[in-house]
Amino acid sequence: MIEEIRQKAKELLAASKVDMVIGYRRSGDGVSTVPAFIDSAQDVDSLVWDQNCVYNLANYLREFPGKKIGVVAKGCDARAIVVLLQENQLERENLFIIGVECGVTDISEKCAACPRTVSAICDILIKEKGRKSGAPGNEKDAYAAVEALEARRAEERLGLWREEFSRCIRCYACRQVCPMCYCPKCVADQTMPAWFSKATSLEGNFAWNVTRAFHLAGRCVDCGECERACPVGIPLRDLNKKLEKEAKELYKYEAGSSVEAKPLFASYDKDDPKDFIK
Amino acid sequence: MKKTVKKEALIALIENLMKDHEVVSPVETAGKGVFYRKIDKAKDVYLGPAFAVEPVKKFFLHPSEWICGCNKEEGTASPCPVPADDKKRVIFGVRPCEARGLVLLDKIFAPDDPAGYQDTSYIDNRSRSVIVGLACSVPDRTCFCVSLDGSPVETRGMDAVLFDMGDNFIVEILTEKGKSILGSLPGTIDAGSEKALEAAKEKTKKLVVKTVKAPDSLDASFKSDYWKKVSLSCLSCGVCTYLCPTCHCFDLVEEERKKLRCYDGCAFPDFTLETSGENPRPTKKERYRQRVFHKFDYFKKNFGENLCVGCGRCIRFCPVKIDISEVAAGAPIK
Amino acid sequence: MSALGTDSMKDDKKMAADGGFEPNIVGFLCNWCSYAGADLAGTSRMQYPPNVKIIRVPCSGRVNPLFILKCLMDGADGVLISGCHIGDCHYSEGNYYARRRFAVLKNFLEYIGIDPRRFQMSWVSAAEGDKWAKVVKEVVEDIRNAGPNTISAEKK
Amino acid sequence: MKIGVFVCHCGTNISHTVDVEEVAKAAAKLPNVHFATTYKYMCSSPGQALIADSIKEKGLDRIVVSACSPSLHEKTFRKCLEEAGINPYLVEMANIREHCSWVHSDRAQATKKAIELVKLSVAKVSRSKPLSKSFIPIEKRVLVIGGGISGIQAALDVSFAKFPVVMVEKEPSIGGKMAKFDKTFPTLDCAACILTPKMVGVAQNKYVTMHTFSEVVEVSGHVGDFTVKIKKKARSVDLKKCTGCGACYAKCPVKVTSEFDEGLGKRKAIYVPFPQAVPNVPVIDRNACLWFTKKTCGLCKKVCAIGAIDYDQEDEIIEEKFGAIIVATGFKQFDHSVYGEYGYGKFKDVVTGMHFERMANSSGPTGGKIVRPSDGKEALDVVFIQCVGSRDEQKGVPYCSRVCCMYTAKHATLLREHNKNAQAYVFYIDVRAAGKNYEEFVKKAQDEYGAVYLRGRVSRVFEKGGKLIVRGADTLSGSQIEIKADLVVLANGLIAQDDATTIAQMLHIQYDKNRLFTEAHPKLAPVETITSGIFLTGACQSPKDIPDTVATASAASVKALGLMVHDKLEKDPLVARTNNDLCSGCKACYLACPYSAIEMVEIEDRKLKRKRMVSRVIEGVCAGCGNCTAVCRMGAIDVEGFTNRQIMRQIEAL
Repeated sequence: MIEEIRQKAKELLAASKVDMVIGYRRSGDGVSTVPAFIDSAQDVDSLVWDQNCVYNLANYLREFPGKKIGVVAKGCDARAIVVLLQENQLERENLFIIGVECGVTDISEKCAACPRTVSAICDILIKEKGRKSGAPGNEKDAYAAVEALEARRAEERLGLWREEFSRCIRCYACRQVCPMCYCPKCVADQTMPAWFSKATSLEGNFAWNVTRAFHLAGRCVDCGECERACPVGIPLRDLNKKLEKEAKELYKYEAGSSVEAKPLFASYDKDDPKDFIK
Repeated sequence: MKKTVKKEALIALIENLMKDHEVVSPVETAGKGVFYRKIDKAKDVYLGPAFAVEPVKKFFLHPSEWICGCNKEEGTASPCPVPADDKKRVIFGVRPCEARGLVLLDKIFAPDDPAGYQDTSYIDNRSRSVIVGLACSVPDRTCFCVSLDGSPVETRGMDAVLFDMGDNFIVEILTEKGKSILGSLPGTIDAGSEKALEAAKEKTKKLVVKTVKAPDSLDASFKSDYWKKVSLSCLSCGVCTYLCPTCHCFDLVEEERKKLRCYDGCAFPDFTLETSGENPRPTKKERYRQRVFHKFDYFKKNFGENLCVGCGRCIRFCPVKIDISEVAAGAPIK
Repeated sequence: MSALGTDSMKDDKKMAADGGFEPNIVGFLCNWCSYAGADLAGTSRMQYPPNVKIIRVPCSGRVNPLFILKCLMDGADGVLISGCHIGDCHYSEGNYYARRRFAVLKNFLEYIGIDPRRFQMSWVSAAEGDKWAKVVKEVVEDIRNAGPNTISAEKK
Repeated sequence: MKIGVFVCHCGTNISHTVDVEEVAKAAAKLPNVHFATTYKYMCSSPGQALIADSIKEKGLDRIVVSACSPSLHEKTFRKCLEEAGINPYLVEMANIREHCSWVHSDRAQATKKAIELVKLSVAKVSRSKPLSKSFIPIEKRVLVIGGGISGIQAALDVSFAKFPVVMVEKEPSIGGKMAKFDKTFPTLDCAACILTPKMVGVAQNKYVTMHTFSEVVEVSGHVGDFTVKIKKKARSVDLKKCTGCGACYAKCPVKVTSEFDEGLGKRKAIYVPFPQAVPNVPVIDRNACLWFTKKTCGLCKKVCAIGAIDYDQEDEIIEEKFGAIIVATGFKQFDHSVYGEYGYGKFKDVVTGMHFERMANSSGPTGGKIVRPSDGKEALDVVFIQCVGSRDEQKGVPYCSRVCCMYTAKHATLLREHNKNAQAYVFYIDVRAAGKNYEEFVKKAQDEYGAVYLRGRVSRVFEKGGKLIVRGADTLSGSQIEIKADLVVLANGLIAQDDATTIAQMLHIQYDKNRLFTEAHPKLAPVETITSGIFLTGACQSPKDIPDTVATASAASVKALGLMVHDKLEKDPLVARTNNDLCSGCKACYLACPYSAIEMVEIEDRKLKRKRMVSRVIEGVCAGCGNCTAVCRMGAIDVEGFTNRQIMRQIEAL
């Protein structure tokens, strides 16, 4: 697979079809990978592809306005690109999406419950050799954690989240690592008004984590980067997945499936659920 | 003064200390790592090899603290400083790099020169705390204290230190404060143990494999495009600064008529944003360069030391695996 | 966090003279239907408990989810949003957006462990003074049963 | 900041349950409150004078009036502030009457709550900003889209007030569906007799400009200032030169099916759709004309003495400005081909109501005879089937088309009038005749014209021995019946035009699931749309008969004229506004605005040194609902009068 990725990258750069290819290269420790920003065909051979390629490279695309960018995109990265296109943050004609099909063998820990592994949108799809096309599908387990939590009593859930949020240090790595968190000034940083406390108090942390998740409702593509980036191990994905589940169950809405779709909260249906209203 | 102490004896001592002291120590949290906590059960104390995610810094420089306020209901604006917590505190399990971080922080918040800025909150926290260190036995592969004038078994900044010798701890009492807490522990040390300790120390030092050769001055590299290149993948988050034992930048915000001091970091775009909308460090390049310069250049020029103790946290926890040791060493100074 | 976090007024509000728990509830009412409905309840001299403090907004669609969060974090024991019935919105569709937004928020808050009774929604028209009185009675009773909001209680 | 709090006793309305002195005392202690007092009737002249004097004497710059509902006196106190010399938007009311003293009886509790409510208002006003009203200049011209009876009526009404009107009609002639009708219910006036004078009235009116054979292709702007592009399709005949002599179509050798006659008759390739057409100027059907298809013939050009034929004419797009738009695009007949059981298309003698109209019309294709299209013989037994497409959620539309019961009764009447021996049978579900003289009309069709009404659905129509056998249920007698018919007439419902959604999107108006345009409020704003300055009339909003259509046309005209008589429109400043620094250009507000009051524009970002997209509120269109603010994750868009800062401050105060 990596040969095909390199070849495509080389081709794109050599023909000046793109100004830069964003992919993965080996880090100094010789095992993990880091995002690679390649702007010349000679450097293409440093690109790598394996189970350590965890980053969502869609996160970097907004940083190069006006430039033509080639990007290596896993299924989740591609879904993120779809949302960014849907929300007017990228220009499709400036992107060359090198879709990569993540396989059963080359997935990292965060991908365990990923339902789809094929890029939703791409200009070329590079497949794993000797594997039948199509996703290995893991839909069944996707909401296991959410459902387990739903089954518990409210006070237990509150206690659990209270414990988790108490560790939050408000480093905002979850926000910065998220492709969808592109606001010019996050509500967490605003002071007029101050939407919630900046203190690492319980209310401050509660408000921040709830807000972050809620602002991703109908937008999160479940790439799992927030949870991976969180230094204190808050299960942020369990928050995101709950909202994903609500959007799916209540409104049949799935983030990252269509560029043309109206965003979840910028649309409505006359027959939306209404039982909760007095 | 050194003593060989049974682990159970230490637990018993902590149990006893908790009666009239606040006791803080690393605590293992299932699946999440090790965190410093104020403990209510002596058996929760974790003195194993794993490093705490957050450094001990947060007990001296709080992630967020109210520093003053004014009376809300009356509508009058009179400052009312927050009363400091003055309970005696013992912190166990502080690693050499973290303790050394405190020594560096002292230079800023509690300088020897009484005319210098004296941070009352920091000083209060320092003076009411006794630091019982824990020498490292299994350094992480991201640790590089040795190449920054440190060592996994050093004791600067500690009042006493524990060496894990398997079944026992060897306790070394370093200061009067340390003695007041651990002096009552029974036991002595024999020559054999003394020798074994020295051997263990040497062995541990060798286990720190990562090195960093930061140049004496980074001046020449300031304008280099190098900084742009190395900062491309930076996410502008606060992981490296918040988890750093020596980063100490903070922000002052007003919430409900009170002033809050909370951590801030040079990686955030808002850090240097001015009211006019102007930002002297507009891109990741300037911001990341600032961090490296502060650690390996500016601080050295002001205080004669690097502002980095080589704990490796920023490398371990960086979501995109930026390695400050590589970046500093690779800066083009010619 | 410290003594400053305590707001003496807030404590007083929680407890009535007889020591029973009196919930502090914030009501966001749309200007055209529910606010007018509450006005009608007044003109008709209907009696209901005084626990709901009304913040007037142009439309239920104006209510930012962060307002709800702010209320719950700042010490309110409950929040009620009330707007026009579906189809009656003065701005024709604001309440449709509100309905979707808050259906998700409500379920999410419940998932976080916040008692669902603390966040409620109702449609009350300008002609439904009686319904407004009934809604307030129900919501106050619900939240009284749910007890004081514990998240903000730790603010002290 | 110096806030003044004025607590009203309202006689004893407030003071009998709320200790107003206590409220004023508590208010005086609130942050930024400089002065607090009470008065018996704050809204009275002395009450207002008290406020005005306090503003002057104590230098107050913001006011809280703690009294009744703002819906009663907010305006009063705004005016009071303005007269006292401070911005009228720096007042907030605390509703301690309707929301407090009248609904609580415990004095201590009510007083406590009143203090809370005052706190809320003080908090809000402390974050208020001075606002000023804006004005939108009004272009004093009205566009009417559609030249049917509703468009005609609207144009005439507006022109009567001496404001210029432009009418755009896509067909070569105005007149619309009504021009095809023979008679109108319930009076049986001849449709042409009452319509033609109105058509001529439009043509001769110096305030009305007609663009026939034209379409609106683009609309931008907002109330008072719409810019509209109109495509004038190439007619191939010079409108100014043509005298309407008719020589051209007399000579034209090409005959094609006439749309106007619903396919029952023929027309030429150059034609006027019907004799009374306005303008009486022919148009060339370029798909049929030999000159355009084969470059031969050219007869029309030869016979035209004044040289009005212009083969080289091209489509032309003109751009005009309007202050208001009246949408009168009408309806389309339901396509009944989904009802296979009725045999339409299979049997020539199954026709629609519109066919019947043309046949009944003496200038129509059959010269006024009701015949069987298959053999031209006069139809004696005629079966009418109602609710074709209407009230049928599976195959048609869920709604009642409102006119079919009446036009079927009319047809049954006309049938007997045209032929004394003819017999009408009507299959109906319910007879809906809820207009003036309507029920009487239906009864007359039954009693005097002998129409047989059968309650039930037709299950099948088939041919047998040259006749159509209509098999159906008579649910009243509970029996299956079969009728031997010469002709079957289907009462097709009314549905939205094919291009209804395109038009709606162009105008930024809403449409429902049946693609009918949606009024701003079903009860209180039936001819307005949510886009201010655009009004609806006629069947494009829902099926209507002629009287209702004319009534809505006049209603829409009054609404448009209401704008025209002003030089500028006063705009409440309580509208949304975008903060470009915070806006990411994600379009959520743009998509969620019920009024399409938000546009996406490109700005030069000085900080980023590049161009980027942000949202911008079109003030003239914004109604201040604030939905945009709640969908904006970054709080970049805010609505004046109910800003995030104001509301967050209120929450903090509680």
